[in-house]
Amino acid sequence: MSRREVSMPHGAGAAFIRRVAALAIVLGAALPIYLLLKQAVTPEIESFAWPPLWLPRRVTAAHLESVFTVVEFRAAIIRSIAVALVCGVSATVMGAMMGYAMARSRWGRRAGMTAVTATRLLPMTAVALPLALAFILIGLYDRPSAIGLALVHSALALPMTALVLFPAFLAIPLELEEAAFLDGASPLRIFMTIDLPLARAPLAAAFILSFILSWDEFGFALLLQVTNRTLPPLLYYYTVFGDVGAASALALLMMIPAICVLVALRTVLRGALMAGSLR
Amino acid sequence: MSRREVSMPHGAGAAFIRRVAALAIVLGAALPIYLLLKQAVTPEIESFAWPPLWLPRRVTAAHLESVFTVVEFRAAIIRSIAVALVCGVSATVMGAMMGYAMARSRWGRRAGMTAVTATRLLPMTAVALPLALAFILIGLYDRPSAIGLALVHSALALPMTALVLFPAFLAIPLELEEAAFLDGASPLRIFMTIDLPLARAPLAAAFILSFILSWDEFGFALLLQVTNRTLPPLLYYYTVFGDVGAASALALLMMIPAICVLVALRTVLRGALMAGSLR
Amino acid sequence: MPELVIRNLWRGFSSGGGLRDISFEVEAGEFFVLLGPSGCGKSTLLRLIAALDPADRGAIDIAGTRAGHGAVAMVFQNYALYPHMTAFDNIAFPLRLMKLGHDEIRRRVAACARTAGLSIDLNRRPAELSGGERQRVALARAIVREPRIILMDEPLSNLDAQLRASLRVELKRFQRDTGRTVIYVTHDQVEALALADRLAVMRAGRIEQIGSPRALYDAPANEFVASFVGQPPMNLVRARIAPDRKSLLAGDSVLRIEPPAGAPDEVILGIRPEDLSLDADPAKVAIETTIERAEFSGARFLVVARFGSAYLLTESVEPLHTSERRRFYFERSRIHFFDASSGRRIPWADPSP
Amino acid sequence: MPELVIRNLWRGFSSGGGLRDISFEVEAGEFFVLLGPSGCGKSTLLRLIAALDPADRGAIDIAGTRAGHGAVAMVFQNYALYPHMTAFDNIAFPLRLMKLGHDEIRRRVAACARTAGLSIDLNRRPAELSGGERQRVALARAIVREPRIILMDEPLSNLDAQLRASLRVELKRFQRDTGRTVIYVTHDQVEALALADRLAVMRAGRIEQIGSPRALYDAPANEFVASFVGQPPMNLVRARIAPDRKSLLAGDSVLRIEPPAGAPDEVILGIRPEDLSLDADPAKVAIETTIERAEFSGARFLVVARFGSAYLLTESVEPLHTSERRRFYFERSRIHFFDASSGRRIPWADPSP
Repeated sequence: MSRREVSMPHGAGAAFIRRVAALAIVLGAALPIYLLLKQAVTPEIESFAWPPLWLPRRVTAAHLESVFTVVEFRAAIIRSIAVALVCGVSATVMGAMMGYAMARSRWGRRAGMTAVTATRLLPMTAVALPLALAFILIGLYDRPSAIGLALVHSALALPMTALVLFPAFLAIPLELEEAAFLDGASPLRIFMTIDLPLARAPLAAAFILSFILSWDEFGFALLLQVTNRTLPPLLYYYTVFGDVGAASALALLMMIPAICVLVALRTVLRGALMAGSLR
Repeated sequence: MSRREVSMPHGAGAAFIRRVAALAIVLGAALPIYLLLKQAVTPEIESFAWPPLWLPRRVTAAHLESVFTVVEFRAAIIRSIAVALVCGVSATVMGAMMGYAMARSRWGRRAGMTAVTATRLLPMTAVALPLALAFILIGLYDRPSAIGLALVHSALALPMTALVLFPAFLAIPLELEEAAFLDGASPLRIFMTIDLPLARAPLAAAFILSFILSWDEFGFALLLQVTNRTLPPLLYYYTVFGDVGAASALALLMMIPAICVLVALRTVLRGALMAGSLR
Repeated sequence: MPELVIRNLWRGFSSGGGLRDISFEVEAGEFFVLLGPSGCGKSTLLRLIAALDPADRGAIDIAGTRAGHGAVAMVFQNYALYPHMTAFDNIAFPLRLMKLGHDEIRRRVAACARTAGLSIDLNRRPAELSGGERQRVALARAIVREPRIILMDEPLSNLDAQLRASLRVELKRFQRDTGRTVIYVTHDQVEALALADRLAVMRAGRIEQIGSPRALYDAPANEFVASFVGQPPMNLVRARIAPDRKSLLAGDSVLRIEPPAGAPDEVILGIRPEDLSLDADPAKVAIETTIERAEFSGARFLVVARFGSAYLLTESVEPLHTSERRRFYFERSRIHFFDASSGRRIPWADPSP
Repeated sequence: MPELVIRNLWRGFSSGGGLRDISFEVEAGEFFVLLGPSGCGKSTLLRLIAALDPADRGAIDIAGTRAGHGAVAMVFQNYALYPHMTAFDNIAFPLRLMKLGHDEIRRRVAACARTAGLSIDLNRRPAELSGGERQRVALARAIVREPRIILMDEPLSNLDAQLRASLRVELKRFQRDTGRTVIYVTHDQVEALALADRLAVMRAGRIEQIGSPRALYDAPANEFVASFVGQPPMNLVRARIAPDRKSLLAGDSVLRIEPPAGAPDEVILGIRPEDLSLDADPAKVAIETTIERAEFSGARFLVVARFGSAYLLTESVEPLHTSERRRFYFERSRIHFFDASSGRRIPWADPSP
């Protein structure tokens, strides 16, 4: 009898169980996407049919078209992309600096960990209220450029990028920097030629994760961009007040970056996840 | 000249910089809390005064009282606590099982990582729409018990708890389990007497983090609990449609668990954060 | 009747490190060592005996019963003490699982701690113990269930050299005192020679030779055992047997040594460093060498001498200088012959050497 | 003029491992070894010479200039090769920082690779290289800027025993070929004796003795050096000088050895294991011992014999049995005397030994 069996079933029966489990996972992920797809291409009446219809009876392209023709949609897509790009770049750059400080100095690590823990525990909903007031006061509230929201998203993503990059920099042996120092390199040169290239994959992961965080962020977007909306609150309004078909088409659109990343960068991301820290 | 200076400033000038940085961090965290406090104890007219008032002119206890006297508030507090407890317990238990499977089998790790990456990348806002429809169909929508929301929160927290507990179990050497096996212990006994006690601190951290995640979750709560609200959407409504004073008092209330945890369990949490993975 | 019988054991591993047709027996009370380089399968074999992994084929009988729970205990490389339990609870853990009474547990833990040479406060945790104390706790935990066989997986490899030497002595005494059968895995031939009653040298999933330390040292079964056992290692030199079969041709030198009967034309000569001497002796074989280097190592110099295209390793008390020509002498009977193609030992036919 | 002069160097460390008043000089072209147990400050000292850490007090002069960039290169324990660069780019990195031309870089990298014995494709990355090849890349990178001094921080400690021995030889040859000054840190006394022209033995932040390997082995300055240098280590036995000052009292035995003039009443006798012999010789001092154990180690037996309350370590060709009474003989002149209170060596007054 084998101890290994306890942790990892093998044999014919176990293979069957594993296949069933894999099927369940795939179905669990595929079903909502299928439902979205169906609703996006059928008239609204079918979405609320009872008993639910599993196959579309009639097909329409109207919802999909509306995503690209309605001005409000187009503006929201461009705004969401801009906000997510700003958030991804600035959170990654600041996260690299913070993660490096945490990896290379004990004081930095203590300060960084305290900051991260605190921001992680404080309820964002509660923080949103004074923030909205402050934004109204300084004129960042509901700007068409959504620059205020991009700032908030960067701040929200920073603890995450710092914690993804901290172990990446920690894993770079100090001796490499010391060797470069003895080879005659300046501190900035060392950071640019040794540390950054060695943290390439985690940097990519940090950018993607902070991009997606912004892309998907709902609460602050709802509160701070009341008229110049990004995609998540827009989707919410269409869901609650309006048009399930258009909302489904929008939701599908929102999944595109995630699916691109999943397909293209799965291995990079998984490496970064495995290497250390990530929610 | 010392290489160490590059990574960690010391000397008198550096100490000054460090003190300024620490002050900035404290102020950044303390200012919003101060503003909330002020708004919670002053009449609403002062909150919107221009130029902003830094010190309250008049003080009132009405907002604070309303939190405990208005039925809607009381119900929301109890509902939020219940949902967060259910989420904390179930996400921690399921996360322990998932994290253990990831730590002890290669197949489990692959499956777990794929599931975690996928859920982390898929926009929750997009998933919310089919979910709401499904809840309406099966009757979990807007229930007074908020059991549907608790389920959703557990699912949201599961990747995080699994990723906090995975490295914790990974760090427990397999030889300890093998030694216990040779000492005559059953697999369940090994898990209960060896693995769980050794993962105590990360288990506590996983519970706290999933409790706070639920406590603070806004998007799904807004969509799924339209009348039987939890605290975050309630706070949103009071902020947008109503009473800034009451909203501030509510926001203060929402910070209580975070502050308790920060004070009581800082070291446990930091240990778990350092040990491995956390967003 | 032997305590452990292993018959035709196979174990395949996708990543290498499997076992191929292992058979041997261990007597009760024997200190049996499995010696081999990393990846040779010695730890795999130990895990099969412990029933931590299943075999693909073959049988493991322990005192006439099948292998499994209870009959064996194991001392792990890192001791695998439970870090959240005190030393007492570590030792008592197997007894608690047997649901013994409080007093009985207390009595047996105390007895085993004494046998293992533990004189510390048993309420301390593993993290508060020194390396040597941890080993003793692991030993006490291993004997507390009174197993037939104690398996040890390189228990000394994580200690520094000085502690290792003294704990080696303690381990040997412990085994003699308890009278238990011990199967001990190591890659360190010094440890193996010092500890073993008998040892098995393994390579690539096979057992190359089984025997007493003396037997393996004096008559290695093949080239691998010859080079692996002994420090500094045996010198191995390729040679051809001259057509008259009265002498050997090594490089461009002729050695007046009559090869054993039945030796093939191509052989490998083995000579241990300590069998090479600088003292002239007409009864011995002489070889002319060029000193390549002599490293100072305190008591002696470690000498590398070039002989034809081969390098000979030996030790010398006097300092030798690089490029010096020196003659080394050795007794004919101290030479080992190996078949150059199979590596197998070719025994001397006559009983004289 | 010496290549490196260190004067009254101090360095405090809250966690220990500091340096206390270190002064010494290294000549150009010398292979200088810093030897000591872990935590003795040898690596701290190396880091100060490399200007990786600042000293609290004292001066480090390299060829008449202050320590710093350019004058020294370092080979790290794990070689610290840049994993994302090819071997060529690793070696070229210091030259690129000097903004040399393409052809110049290509020429100098090729020359250094040759000197370091690199015969591999330089477009490979460190992960694709063996341990020995990595060391050679690190050596090539160290010499490419033509530093005055090359510092080496236990460069062999992460390799297996066999590779270590052969790279040790290569290191020594490399140093001779390049003619550079090398300062080499190790905790392995075998390595130190084999490599060093001169070595400094360190303990607890101080230098205990500086000299050639032979000098340290034959005349250790104190008890610590005596026990640290040499393997197996020197036997050290406490003894009292008899009132007539003609003999020594060790335990309950009397040794007919006249102590050196000026010896205190309490001394420590040191005798190296190889100076103890079983061959009877009336000209030598005899001591009666009980054999405690004899471990088989191939060529010889490692013997522990009890003499009074002390244990003597030695080697024997013949097997000895536990509890046997045996007499060991040694020459008077091979005895080392140390002051029992200070540990300092007491030299023989007369020039005879």
